[in-house]
Amino acid sequence: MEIDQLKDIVTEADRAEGETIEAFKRRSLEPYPDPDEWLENNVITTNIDKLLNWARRSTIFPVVCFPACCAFEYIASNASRFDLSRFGMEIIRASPRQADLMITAGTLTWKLAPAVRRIYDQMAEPRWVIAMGACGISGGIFRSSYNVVPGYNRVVPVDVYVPGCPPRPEALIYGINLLQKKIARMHTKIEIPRPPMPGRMAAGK
Amino acid sequence: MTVTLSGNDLARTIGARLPQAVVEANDRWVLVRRESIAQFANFLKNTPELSFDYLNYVTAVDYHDYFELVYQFTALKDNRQVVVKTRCPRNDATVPSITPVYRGADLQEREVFDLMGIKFEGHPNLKRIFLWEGFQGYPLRKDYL
Amino acid sequence: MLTGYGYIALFLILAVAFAVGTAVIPIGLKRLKVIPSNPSAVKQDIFECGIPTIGKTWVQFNFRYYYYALVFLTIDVLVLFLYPWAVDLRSLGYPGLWAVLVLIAIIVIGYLYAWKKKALEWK
Amino acid sequence: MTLRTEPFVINFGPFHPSSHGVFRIRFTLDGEVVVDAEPVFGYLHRGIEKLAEERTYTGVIPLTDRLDYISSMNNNLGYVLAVEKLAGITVPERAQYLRVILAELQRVAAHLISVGAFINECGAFFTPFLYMFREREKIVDLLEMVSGQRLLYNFMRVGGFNQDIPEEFLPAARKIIAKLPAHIDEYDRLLMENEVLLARTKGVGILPKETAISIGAAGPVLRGCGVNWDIRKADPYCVYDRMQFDIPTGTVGDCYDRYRVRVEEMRQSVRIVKQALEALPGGPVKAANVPQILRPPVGEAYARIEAPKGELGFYLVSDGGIAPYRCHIRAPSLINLSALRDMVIGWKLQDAVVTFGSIDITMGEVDR
Repeated sequence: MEIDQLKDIVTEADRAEGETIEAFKRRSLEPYPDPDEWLENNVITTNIDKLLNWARRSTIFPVVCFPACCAFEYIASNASRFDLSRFGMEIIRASPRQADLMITAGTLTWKLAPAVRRIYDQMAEPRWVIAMGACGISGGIFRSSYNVVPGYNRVVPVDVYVPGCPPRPEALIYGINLLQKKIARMHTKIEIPRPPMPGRMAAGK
Repeated sequence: MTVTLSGNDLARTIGARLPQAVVEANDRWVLVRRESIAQFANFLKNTPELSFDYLNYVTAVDYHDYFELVYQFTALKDNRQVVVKTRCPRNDATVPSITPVYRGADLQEREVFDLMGIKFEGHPNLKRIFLWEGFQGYPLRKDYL
Repeated sequence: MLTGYGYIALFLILAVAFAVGTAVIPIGLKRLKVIPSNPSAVKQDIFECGIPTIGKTWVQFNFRYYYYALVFLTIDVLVLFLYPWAVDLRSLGYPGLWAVLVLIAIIVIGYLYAWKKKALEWK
Repeated sequence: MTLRTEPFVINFGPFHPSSHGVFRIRFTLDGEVVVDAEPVFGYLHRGIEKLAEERTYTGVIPLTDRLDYISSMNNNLGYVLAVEKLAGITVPERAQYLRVILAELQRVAAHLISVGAFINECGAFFTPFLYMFREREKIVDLLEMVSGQRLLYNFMRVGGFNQDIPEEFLPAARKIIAKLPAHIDEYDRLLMENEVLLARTKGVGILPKETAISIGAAGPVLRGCGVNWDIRKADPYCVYDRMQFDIPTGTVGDCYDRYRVRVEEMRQSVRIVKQALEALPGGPVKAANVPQILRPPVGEAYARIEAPKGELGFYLVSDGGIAPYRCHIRAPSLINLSALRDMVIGWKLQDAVVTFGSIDITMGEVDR
């Protein structure tokens, strides 16, 4: 009894997935603007910021997002020869809860786009995205295909673009260094929560 | 060297049992009528002297006014192979499925259905394989832009 | 004589400070808005390889692994108790031995019961 | 009073550390035992067969790189052989020997990854994987010296190669080929009698011989069940008929047999490369009068090679134009995957993951 009950739950899930993909395709026609609001206002970074940015940029854990060929260039840069752990990227985290960075190693198709968006949403702030490879930047060699998303910035805001097909491990490491420079200039506004004064609280509301 | 069994003598051997199956035959492949492709495959696999037990691939080609399905079978023991073709008109593109005979054709026929739009009767689970449920159209057709 | 215990006290303070610190610091930073926190429906949802879950996940599933874990736990705790006895074996002498044998007997009775009830078979 | 248990559906989804790319299996589990395993494809479907119809015959070569992207020399070789068969071009001796050398080096590199990933799924967390990547870097250096690229080479052309190999390639290749068997033996001693690996893989995920043949499985999956079928021996292309090597086959068809077949194949590939390096003749590397824009005569051709995953075939139809009218790719990974259901149902989830790892697919080839 449960098995065929599950069968129609599964076909129902397939149909629902088809609709989310169609809706997603209609929604994402414009690329997301690249997040760089913290670069224009050349605000002074206080030493608290220096401490926070040093902590944030020194250990960035990437999430598993390996659709295609760039995955093996990424694994090669993680392996012992190009050793990404020199930059604090110790291991590839399988779940977005424990990751800060999404390296999009591979071609993005419309069927995968909602899953990538879901992974990005489930990552904890502050989070960053590196679009790796020509397919990540603009759909690359498959741009004219009916099923390829022309670039990850249609799905998630991208911080650093690493060109190449696949980019060499050194290029990826240079991209990560750029991201670390970008993080070093972040500024977090700290608000000291003032205890609510009894008199002024009513007026302030 | 893999010997390609010529279509003519394959037509002769099968012609005895399935008289009206073969439409056309030359030295490279055999063209079979659309309705009898399933029995043809069954004969290829089960007659002792033929025993083509390995299916290499199933694919379809869009020739504007008809679709052509290409099957290639191999007899592993004595290293012989044969190419079998069948055609179906563009408007009612349905072909009997050979999945009950060769289990390997399951995913490949689903792929032909998904990308070319040819339905296979008797296929256990004919659904889109690469594209999602609500996708309009069949991409590999020549008129799909 | 008491100085020996001074180090333990110091260690205790450090341990408590570390434990409380790691718990309090994130809450404090969150209060100070240093850690950005904007929860959303998708973020709270279950992560299952990037796809929403199918069907209900609160189902009754087979219990056999839990029996296995319980039996292991009892024998493990038994070994834990044997350890201090084994360290000071000679001075405890025979009375110590009888006490430990009583302890082992209790655990073995429980183990035999589980064995007879087929808790360890992997159905 | 027996407790009523309900099956539930779990997604072994696109983003999973051991899903070999973006492949998704919908497991229906009763506790830990797999009741049903339905593979879901299409997360990396880029429509390569449609794109191939828009490019010239030489323009399709970079597309074939991205099919099975850890053995891209073999993909180029398969496609190029199909075009040469279609256009009736004969390739000079030196180019054929070079093709055998590069294809076999690429096979060792691809098997290193597949064996490393397979053992990684048996629980050896990344140690053998990183050892094997160290060897792969040596081979990738060789291939980079020849083609300038690390992963997707786009090096073979219709009719041979565009430029010859650099002189320092041969001594470097001999040096590495001399060291490779020692490294492979080192892993073998580490893993062959390792009782954890034996416990996890021996007798797990058994594929009977008849099902394998009926499914049309190929490569290590087919040879693991004891079927002695290798395209390099059955239908030799390039100069494989002049090489002495034997085909390893398993007995039972379980995960351990497939692992043994892959390790043995690495040794045979090293043997082939050694023979090919000695017998490498001089002469041109490209067939004469191959036009820049190729227009093969009207017709069709099917050529196939023994890729690391199995029989990789290209079925080309030409209408006399500059672009292929139809280019179908026989992907061994996709067809091996139709064997997944009956190798996995009835086993526990952990064994299902190990069995899926032993089939060893690459998503670029499955979804095309």
